[in-house]
Amino acid sequence: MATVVVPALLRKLTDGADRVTVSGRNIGLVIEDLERQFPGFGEYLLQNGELKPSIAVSIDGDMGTGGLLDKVKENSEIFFVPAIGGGL
Amino acid sequence: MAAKPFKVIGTRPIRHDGVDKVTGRAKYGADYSLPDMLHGKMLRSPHAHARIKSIKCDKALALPGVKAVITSADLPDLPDKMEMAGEAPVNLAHLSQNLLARNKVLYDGHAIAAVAATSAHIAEEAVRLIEVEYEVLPPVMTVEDAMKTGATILNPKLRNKEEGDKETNVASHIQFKRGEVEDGFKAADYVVEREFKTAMVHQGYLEPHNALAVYNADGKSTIWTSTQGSFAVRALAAAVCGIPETTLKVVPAEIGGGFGGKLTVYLDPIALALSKKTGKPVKMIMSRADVLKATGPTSGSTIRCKMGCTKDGKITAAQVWMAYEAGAYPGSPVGAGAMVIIAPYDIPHMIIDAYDVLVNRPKTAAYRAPGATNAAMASETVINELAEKCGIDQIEFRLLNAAKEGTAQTAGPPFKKIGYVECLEALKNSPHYKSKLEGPNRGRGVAGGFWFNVGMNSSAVVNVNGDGTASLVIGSVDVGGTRAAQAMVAAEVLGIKAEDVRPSVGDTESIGYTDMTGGSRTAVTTGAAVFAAAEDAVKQLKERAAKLLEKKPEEIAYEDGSFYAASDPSKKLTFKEVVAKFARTGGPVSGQASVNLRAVGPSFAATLIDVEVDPDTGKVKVLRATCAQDVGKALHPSYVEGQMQGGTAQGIGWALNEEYVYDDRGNLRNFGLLDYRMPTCLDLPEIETILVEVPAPGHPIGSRGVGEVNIVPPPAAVANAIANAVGVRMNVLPMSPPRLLKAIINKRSGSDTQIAAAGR
Amino acid sequence: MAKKTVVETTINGETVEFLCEPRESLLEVLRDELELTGSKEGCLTGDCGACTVVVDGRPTCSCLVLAVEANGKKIDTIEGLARPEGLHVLQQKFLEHAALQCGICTPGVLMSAKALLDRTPNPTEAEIRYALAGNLCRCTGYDKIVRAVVDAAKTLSSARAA
Amino acid sequence: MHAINYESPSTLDQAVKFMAAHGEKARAMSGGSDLIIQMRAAVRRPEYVVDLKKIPELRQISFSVQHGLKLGAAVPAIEIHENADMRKYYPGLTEAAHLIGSLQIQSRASVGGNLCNGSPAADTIPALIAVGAKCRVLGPKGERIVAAEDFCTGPGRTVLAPDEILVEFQIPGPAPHSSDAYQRFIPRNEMDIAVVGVGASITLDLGEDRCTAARIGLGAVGPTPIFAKEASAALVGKKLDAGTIEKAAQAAIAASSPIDDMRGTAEFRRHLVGVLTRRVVTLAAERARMATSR
Repeated sequence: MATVVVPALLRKLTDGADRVTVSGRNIGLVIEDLERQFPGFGEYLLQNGELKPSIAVSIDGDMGTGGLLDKVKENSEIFFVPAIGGGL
Repeated sequence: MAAKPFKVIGTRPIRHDGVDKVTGRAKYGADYSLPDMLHGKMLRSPHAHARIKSIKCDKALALPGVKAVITSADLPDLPDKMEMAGEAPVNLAHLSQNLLARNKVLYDGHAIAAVAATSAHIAEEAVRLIEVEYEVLPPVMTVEDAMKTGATILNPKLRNKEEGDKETNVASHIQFKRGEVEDGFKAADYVVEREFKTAMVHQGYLEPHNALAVYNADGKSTIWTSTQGSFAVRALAAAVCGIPETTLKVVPAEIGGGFGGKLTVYLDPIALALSKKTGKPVKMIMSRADVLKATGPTSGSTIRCKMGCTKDGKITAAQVWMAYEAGAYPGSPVGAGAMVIIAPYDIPHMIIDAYDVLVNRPKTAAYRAPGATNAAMASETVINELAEKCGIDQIEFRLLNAAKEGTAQTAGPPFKKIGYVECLEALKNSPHYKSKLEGPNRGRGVAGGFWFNVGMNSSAVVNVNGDGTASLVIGSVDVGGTRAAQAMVAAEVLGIKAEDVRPSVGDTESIGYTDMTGGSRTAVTTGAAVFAAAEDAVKQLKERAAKLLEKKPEEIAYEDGSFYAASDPSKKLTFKEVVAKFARTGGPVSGQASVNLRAVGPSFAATLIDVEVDPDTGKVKVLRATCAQDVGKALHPSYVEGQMQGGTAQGIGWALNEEYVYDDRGNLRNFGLLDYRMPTCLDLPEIETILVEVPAPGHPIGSRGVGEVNIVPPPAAVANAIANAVGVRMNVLPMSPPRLLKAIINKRSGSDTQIAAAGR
Repeated sequence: MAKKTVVETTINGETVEFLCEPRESLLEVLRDELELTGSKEGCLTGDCGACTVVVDGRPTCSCLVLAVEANGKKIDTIEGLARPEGLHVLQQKFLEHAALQCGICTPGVLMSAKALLDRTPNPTEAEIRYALAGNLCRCTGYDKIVRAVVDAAKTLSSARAA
Repeated sequence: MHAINYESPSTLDQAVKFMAAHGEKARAMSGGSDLIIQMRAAVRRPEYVVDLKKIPELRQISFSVQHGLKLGAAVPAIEIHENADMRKYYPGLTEAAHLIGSLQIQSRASVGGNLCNGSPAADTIPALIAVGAKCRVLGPKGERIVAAEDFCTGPGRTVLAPDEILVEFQIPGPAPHSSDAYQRFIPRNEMDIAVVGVGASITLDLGEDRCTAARIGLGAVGPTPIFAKEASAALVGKKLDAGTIEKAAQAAIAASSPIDDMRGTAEFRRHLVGVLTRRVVTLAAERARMATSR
């Protein structure tokens, strides 16, 4: 099972838990599992079927592509963080 | 590759575009013209907040020489949500409304209409003839006023999801939390809490925004413009004008400074719309007043910062509340500010609340390490107060708490290899820090800074010529010498001289997609693309060499400028010998690469500043400045030093005299370069630089972004130096003479030295 | 509307005649009529120095000169700084010292520096900084610019000595 | 910019006749470093711009210790600074002229233009007041002489009638052991408008070690530059010790009526009037002491 570190303002969905374990071999499936366990997660992370432009994903310390197909390993550590663009 | 000693990288060749720039031949956006060209000018709002009741253009249209007038009615009404335009997330409705106001004007200088005429003078006169009827609304100028309950609302569509879906001026709230902050403060021997106010400031690029657009009868169009991102202009201008993105070609001209302010569009879509309406090329150049009133500033802010430490100097907790001015539309860099404010330190317990707040000021744009400089003004001065309480040297205190590999970043992920400790050590061992500072009213201050740097997408093409030289095409606009750096990367891989690579910046139809020059990404990501493109060329050349040597390609090695087979090292072919025969070995050799770089080394800096304060006037003289920065691996050290010196200079300007001054009606008072006071040659000392090189993991050369982090420490370093000089703690930017004098007088009279941000 | 006037002037050593409206600035005519776009527009209020040219031996903001005033004047612009034999020493030193980044202020800075060195062959650093105070540069922090001018002055005076 | 007509008379007579004919619609220009900016901003929209730089009387500096100084209204600031007599005998007025903008501006801007622009913050006006400059004004009705301190009537307004031009400044020759000084406060070190400017001229009796004459001018602390009479009087007949100078400084503060604006608060400006008056009187007195009896 991979671990998702829960963004501070979403801990209301996980009754305070800052880390939760999820299953799924890529980010899309991980988010599906999060939504299943903690309804509301999906709405925060997704916009018409894609990751919101304002959100970036870090998997084991590397930034993701921003796509839902980024691979997730067993016991990966996943962070959802605000995207830092070039500043548009 | 990174293991081998570099031959070209790290040297200081003359930049390839240098001669054009010292002879006046380099063509910047405003230098382009076309036959039968019209000139465009904008009408802008004299009110900070008003409803537009009517716009009458007939008098303007009647003026001889006037060809067209457009308003927001001539542009499509775009969806009010974040979308990807090209690769950049943007709210197109807000973007479009910022270019030509719809129904409401939201700041002094908000564009309302545009005129195209046969001369710029006629267009200006025509603008004066457009009649607009306003219903003036009360302006909301500060985050405090905007966040009050019952505050005047700028955008009724904006809702507060956290508190029962009410109307609000707060566009977003972000929170970061680690541990239990109250426990952290309980464990502290000393706690310092301060409130800071920082003024809105502008990037101050010397070249005003410009655009030359031509819309052809076949529906294809072209824009020549000074931008940090030609592909961003293509995406945004096409979206605003409602044309297919790829029918527009954007040609990036030389650019006269950007610092983040030329990532978005202001004139490009307007010039295009005017060209579409008139059927003629239209050129637009902004006045300096319009640049200051309606483009780019970065957020003013209010920041409350509370930190605690043990008496032996270990920081136990940090609590931060920060609200940034977004300007007229959402999008201040407060999220970035929140993620950098305490990032340089390993702090077990923290909570940060960050708010993006609408006010009747121009829509803010990125400015060099967006959001980080105001944030560091707060955290890095509080840290000095803690160091004083502990009686620990200001550099030692930072070393005690400095983030290292493995330290959790604010948003959670751990740092990989970083060089903050190395920067602090370098500063500690610098001649500057070891020198004595003598004389009355003189003081010395240190501050640190952190910036992420971004990766994103870049493309590069390396074409090898038969004479052993090569041409390089990249999509990254060159604002400060990156073209030379990229040519050096190609030369390094190809094993030829930097002078033998001719680099050029391609337009949107001559190079693959490349993100903007920003986020300190160009030397890093485009560098990686150039590296890969050159390796691709070398791979092809090995195949050619294999044919000539009658060996298998996989046998061929390329070292020190010659190809040979491992099985027979005696038979060598030079680079020149191989490329000379390319026609007979399989045709031209062209290496190509497009990369999406994700593992990007963040950068840290530490800056040391000496000042002298005139206690009679509150005027500060900067005596000496030294910046130490982790640059990973410097490609062209002279231009890396230049970035560090430039960022330090901008930081000193921000510290002392730069600020937007609005009157109570919300009108900008200082909309020229006389009263928006950027440092002149006489306001700055020699700026010493120390290049710290901690190679970035996962990068072929080890480069880190070098463009931004250097602006972060100076304001806090100056504030710390002032405190050291005259014993007053400034909590406001800029620390202009009247404000500092007031603080000094308050101190003399024994009253609180924490002065109000009010007054100039 | 006022009718256009013929102006005769000397630009970079060449006699030049042009036609202009009285409201046109020297900068406009240089850039738009004569296609000498090396002089840049930065502010049109004389505060940035990007449009600096040398008029009768003195650095001047060409944005604050009416083109008609140029009649009978001797004007030097960045386009005239290099000679067929090669770059002016100032230009060479700016390249060697990496004294430019975006380059938009560079033509104005070079013309101010040229005017300084023509009158003051061996300036102190303070004199150099004063002479360049009217030329804003936002990229460099001025450090490398000052080094380049110092070096150029040295080179020129040793050349004179030889 | 709106369409304009350009005239450049080469004699005083032509200039006076032209202004008489077009006064209301015409605006005189010397350096143009204010007027061109104002026309671009549509603050002033004259039909005729009358360039006075080609009139010899407006371009001359003539000086003798006996007869004093005649300074043409259109002499560019840089020529004033390059003039050895100006630097020696009127160092305060010279440094004031040398503070107008950058060298690029000083190659055009003139003291006459600086005065006629009527800015309360103009650097040369307090210096002109300090040296007791008289302004020679010419119009269709002939010539009149106006004291520098009486020239400005409000921000951007002067005593000049639309059909009059300022020809030159007449400044008395320097008395033995007299000199002047001008300083301003700006946030940067160049390229700024004075937040406060103070000019002073001081004449000393070295034998008696006292001040025999003094004039103090203040800039940017009222709707017009100010001749601080009481402050000046506070010095006359006294030994210029700290106490005396402080009295003058306080009188200068009392004479000023500054406002809050983007360049500084009234409170800050009043404080600076005191600081600069002390510094400028001290500097002028030092110079006067050095000035050998001529």
